[in-house]
Amino acid sequence: MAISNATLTGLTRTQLLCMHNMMLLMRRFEEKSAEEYTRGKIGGFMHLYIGQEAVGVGSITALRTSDKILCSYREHGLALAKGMDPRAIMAELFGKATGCSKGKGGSMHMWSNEAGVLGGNAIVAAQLPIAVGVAFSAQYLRQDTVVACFFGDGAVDEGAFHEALNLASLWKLPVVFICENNQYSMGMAVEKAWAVENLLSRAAAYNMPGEIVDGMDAIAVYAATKHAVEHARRGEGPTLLEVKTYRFRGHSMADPAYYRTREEEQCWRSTRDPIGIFEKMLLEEGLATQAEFDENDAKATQVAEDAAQFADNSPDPSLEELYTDVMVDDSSALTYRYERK
Amino acid sequence: MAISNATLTGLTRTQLLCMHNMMLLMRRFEEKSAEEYTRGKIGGFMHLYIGQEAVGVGSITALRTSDKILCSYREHGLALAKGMDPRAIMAELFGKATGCSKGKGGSMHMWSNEAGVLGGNAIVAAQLPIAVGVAFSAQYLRQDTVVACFFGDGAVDEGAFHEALNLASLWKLPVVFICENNQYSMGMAVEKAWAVENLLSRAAAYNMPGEIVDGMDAIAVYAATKHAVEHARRGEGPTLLEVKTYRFRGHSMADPAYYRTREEEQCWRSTRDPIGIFEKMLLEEGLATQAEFDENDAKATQVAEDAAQFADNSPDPSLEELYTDVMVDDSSALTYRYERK
Amino acid sequence: MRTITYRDALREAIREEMWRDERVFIMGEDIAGYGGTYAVTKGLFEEFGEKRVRDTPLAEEVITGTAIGAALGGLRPILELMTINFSLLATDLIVNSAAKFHYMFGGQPEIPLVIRMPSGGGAQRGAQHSQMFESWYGHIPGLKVVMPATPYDAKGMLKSAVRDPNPVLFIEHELLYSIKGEVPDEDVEYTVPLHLGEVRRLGRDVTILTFSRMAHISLQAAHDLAKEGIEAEVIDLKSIRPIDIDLLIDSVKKTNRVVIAEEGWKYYGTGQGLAALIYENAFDYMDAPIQHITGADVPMPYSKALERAALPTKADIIKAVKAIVPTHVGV
Amino acid sequence: MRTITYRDALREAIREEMWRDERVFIMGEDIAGYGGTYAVTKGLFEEFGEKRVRDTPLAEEVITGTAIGAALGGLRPILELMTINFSLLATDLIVNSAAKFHYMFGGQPEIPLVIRMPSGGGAQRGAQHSQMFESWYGHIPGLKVVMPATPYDAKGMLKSAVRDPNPVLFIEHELLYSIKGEVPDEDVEYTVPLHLGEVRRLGRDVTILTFSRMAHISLQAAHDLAKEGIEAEVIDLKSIRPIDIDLLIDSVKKTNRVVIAEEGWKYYGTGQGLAALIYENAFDYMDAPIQHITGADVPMPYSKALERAALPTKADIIKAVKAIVPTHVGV
Ligand SMILES: Cc1ncc(C[n+]2csc(CCOP(=O)(O)OP(=O)(O)O)c2C)c(N)n1
Ligand SMILES: Cc1ncc(C[n+]2csc(CCOP(=O)(O)OP(=O)(O)O)c2C)c(N)n1
Ligand SMILES: [Mg+2]
Ligand SMILES: [Mg+2]
Repeated sequence: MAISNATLTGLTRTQLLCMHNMMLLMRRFEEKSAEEYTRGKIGGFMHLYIGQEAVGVGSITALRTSDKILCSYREHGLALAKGMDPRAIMAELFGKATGCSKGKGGSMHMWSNEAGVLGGNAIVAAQLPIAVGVAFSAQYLRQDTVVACFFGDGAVDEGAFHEALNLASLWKLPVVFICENNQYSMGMAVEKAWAVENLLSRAAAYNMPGEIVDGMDAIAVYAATKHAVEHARRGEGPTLLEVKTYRFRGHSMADPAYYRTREEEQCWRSTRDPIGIFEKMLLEEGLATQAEFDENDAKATQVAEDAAQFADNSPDPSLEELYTDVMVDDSSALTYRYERK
Repeated sequence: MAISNATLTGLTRTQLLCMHNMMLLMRRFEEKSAEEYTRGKIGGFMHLYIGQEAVGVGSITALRTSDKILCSYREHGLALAKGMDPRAIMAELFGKATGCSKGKGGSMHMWSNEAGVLGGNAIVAAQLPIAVGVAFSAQYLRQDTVVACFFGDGAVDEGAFHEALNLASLWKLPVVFICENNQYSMGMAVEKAWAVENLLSRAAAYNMPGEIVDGMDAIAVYAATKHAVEHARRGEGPTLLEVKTYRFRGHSMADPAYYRTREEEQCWRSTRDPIGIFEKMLLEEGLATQAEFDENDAKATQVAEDAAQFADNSPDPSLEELYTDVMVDDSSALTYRYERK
Repeated sequence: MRTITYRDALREAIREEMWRDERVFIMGEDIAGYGGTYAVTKGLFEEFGEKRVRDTPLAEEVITGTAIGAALGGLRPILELMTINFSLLATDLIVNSAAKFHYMFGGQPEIPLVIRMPSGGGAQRGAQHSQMFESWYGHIPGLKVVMPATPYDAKGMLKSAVRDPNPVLFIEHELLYSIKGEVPDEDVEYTVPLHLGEVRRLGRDVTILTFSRMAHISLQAAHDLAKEGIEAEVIDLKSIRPIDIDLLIDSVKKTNRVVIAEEGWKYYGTGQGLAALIYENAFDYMDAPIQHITGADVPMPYSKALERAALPTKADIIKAVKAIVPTHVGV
Repeated sequence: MRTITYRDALREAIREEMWRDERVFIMGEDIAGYGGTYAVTKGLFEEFGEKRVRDTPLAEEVITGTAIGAALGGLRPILELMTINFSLLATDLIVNSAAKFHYMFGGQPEIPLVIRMPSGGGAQRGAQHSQMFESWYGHIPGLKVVMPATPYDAKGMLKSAVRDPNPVLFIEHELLYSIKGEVPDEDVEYTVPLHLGEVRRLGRDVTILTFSRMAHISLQAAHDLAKEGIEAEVIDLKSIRPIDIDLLIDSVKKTNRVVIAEEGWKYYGTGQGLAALIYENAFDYMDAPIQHITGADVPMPYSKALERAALPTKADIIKAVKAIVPTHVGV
């Protein structure tokens, strides 16, 4: 089968394969994480991104490395897409000293200055006001950085959403608000939580552009994000994207998702899998082959395995770490004794 | 001059004169309050309603006594209109035992179960979520009570506004949100705080009816509120009214209002005084005479004087009052000692 | 008596109060369809329907305000906040409205409101999800703050809280839901007063003052100490505000030595407040400085090893007791 | 040395830091056009312009988040919250984000943020506008919390706070803005460390431990006591977190008697925390129970008479001192 050199929405074949590779990595990485969680290697809360990969890959492909992202606790996939080291992420899940947050953060709290990942936040919607501030700093310092802020449909109900969108619009800050509407906030169906059907009227309520995007189509997400990012980079202010998607698993590892039917899940998984959709499209457009997909899959599986191996072999943080990093400069707290109990 | 027996928007002449009387009472009562404040009889923060009388009178005329209102700290006028005793209000301003809150509340904290005044709240926008709850209780108990919730343009910026409107709309609660847009939140001009020009798009964002109303025209306010109240009483849910008005004085007694020009103020006062507008209209429609206005004014002045006299002659709360009313039933706190310092 | 879990005890209290009084209802995030994050409200939606078991949007300010307003309107709301960590989005409404209205409106409004919320760490949930804030709320006049440790108290105190005419913060602990304990049979109606603490174990040598989950750890410590001949009296405070000060002081006057064991942070926390109160009321009876066991003064780390090091243990309590009990006591 | 007000001292600190470092800016409700509710920022908008002196909408959550994010992005924000009462709308961002990020992300992000806010009562502003919350924030690891009492400290500590790489809550007092005090001339650059307390008056008979506005009342009490021959040492703690514990304990070891004077509520508050800490570190030196002067344990009433009764006074302090200082001291 002949491979086309055409581009899709301006994306080259190399980029498209790279996106495919990343989606596979997210998927395999999280499947591996789930396995390790079940084995007891990972604890606490863990929220998987499986099903939402097209959102992360599509949107982050539209960003530069120097751009920043802020996320909720469902951020492993986004952290990978933004370029964080899979080993550092997996080691963080294992709570190891080699983790991206030295094992102090866990699944919900990933950070990388280099990759521009400014945290998963476990307080729903807290990342929105903070993202506004990061965007403000870019404007103030006349940098051309754009901030992408990811959050769920549940976060939209919080007052912080309102305050953040109003201020970002008022000050024309370079931020893209990406609502990953995966239909549920925990067990709460979005239509029982929103007084509106979609977020277009909300975008209008803050005088900013808004768009509804098919979140199972990585290309559509890419195109919408690119548009919003360019808008922001030109100094024209924020955009609100509502990206419709679905999480294939429960809310967290503890959630059997009894509030929805197995049929509903099966229907999404079998007809709306973002990886399947992406592959089908690449094949149809003649932009890639099944062999390439298989190779990507093998690579992804390998990276996930390696990350788990690395994490497993890494040491726990030393107990002294309990008392470090509380303050930036502990010397200024000279006479303050951090007593051991 | 012949007096017409016609009605205006369904309001009888008696009702109209009653509204006039109430606007005058608000005005004279607050002028008196300002005087007493300057004499040191009243302390703390005091926020006058002067200029906004048409909003309170117009909207509350559309309510029943059994309906409830919740307000911000700028609530003397609303409390009067809802039927609270001017003496109890003035005594509260004086911090006397005979005040509606026993002198414990002050200017910002008026309450009356009988009149259905559920408080001024000094935390901007806190009354909105609480109003939602009062409306919820009415729905739950199948009462036909409607709740009117008054707040300023500044309150719209708070997250509580967003959360409250979403829930009220979602649950179709009998509440009317009345934003008194007096152009400023303290020194902040509304156009520097809102990313939108008016609240119509905000109403749409919560899937509820919205209307912009001339807040200097008591009849217009009445008509819009009546519509919204009936909508609510029919079980059809909340409405958002943006009532455009202007406070003729500074934000509080301490505010010389340097952030706006004297010309701007003068222009509103001379051409847009709600009392003047109301009188002119009644005269033009032949519904009242100047003599009746004068009589109302004299009565209002008299009531304000009497209230001040009453307040002045009232005793301070006894010092034991310091420790009462902390808990509803102090006997359940038997072993808990409220020590005197 | 039956043996049931803390979780089931709470659910029974809610059910019974809802059957008893139509004005009682429960609302919160994911309490209906999901059955509650910690399954406390499981089955209630099916039993009572949507009117009285209400899922809410994810919006702590308005749901707290709604509960306050509903109480003002004559209902008896039970609000579940998913965890106490998220109550920080509602501190304004709790502190500036719920705690203030009765006083600042001269005794007119009443707010018969219960806010239930789990707190605490120990399940590797990280810095934002493992906190104790009872001392924050205990600081505020106008609130009641209780923290039952056993299924018996969980049920009896929740029933009292629902009937109380004041705002009551009812603080549970994530690691207590599955513990079991004796509770009277379902046909035996009982309540437990909100303002009384309880002596969980009598002893003469030292008073261990504690509450919530640490009450269990303290009892284990006392058990071990007894093997060495040290008899610790264990007081479960149960209520953070008001404080059952007489119970405390009576014990201290007997034992003359105190160890306070809590999970929260040390500085300006619950234990320091209690210590100050004991010295204030029994200075002359104190034979040794109060020993104070707390969680580490750091945000809670995720790593299992670090979290374990951050949380107070039985060994910490035993060590603290031994530091102040004279050596001639015991073996 | 010049004599200027606390308000002017704060303004000078902000100005100087803004001139020193372009990354420093100030934001808040009504700080630009209005000049600040307490006129602290008056003239700064005219001097520095809109970019660096920013009026914000009335939205405490997003302005706090914006300040945090701006700090993460490399700026040095000073956020004015109009009063500490309104910080309750931002407790989540302060406690769950600002205080946690450095730790929970393994030391990577830094949040060099100053949040300035007035607190306290005494001006008949009622229950919702007269509160002290320093013990709440002092409870939280990851924050610094300071409360300067004099113009000298206000200026010097605010400059230190701006330069500090951590989130600093800088708590002022509404009744201190107009007090005057000596401050070095404008051409003399100075800073005051954030973590040190100060002995405001030397004395041998008793230590009065205090901070913020109560430091002034305590000094007046000490002055009166001296006339009766009682020499009180007055310690102005200045920093609630961290605590200058050595200064405290040295004084206590000398005087063996302590009165703590604070404006806030008693239970689980700042003073109880400090009392517990003193006993913990100097139990054997305590010759009498610590006396604790606080505001009344009630929401602040509006009435002038009631408010006066609710607030601690010089007479309260004097009485407390006399209750523990032996009668042979003095006359
Ligand atoms: C302020 C706050 N309230 C409640 C929670 C508990 N909680 C965690 S995730 C979640 C649902 C969030 O749903 P959504 O925003 O749609 O994101 P998703 O999980 O679907 O990605 C809830 C209620 C929380 N973490 N923070
Ligand atoms: C949460 C909160 N933030 C700040 C304040 C201080 N404050 C009191 S009134 C006010 C302005 C409110 O303006 P608006 O809502 O327009 O009402 P108006 O005073 O014009 O009636 C501000 C900022 C407050 N009381 N509460
Ligand atoms: Mg969701
Ligand atoms: Mg206004």
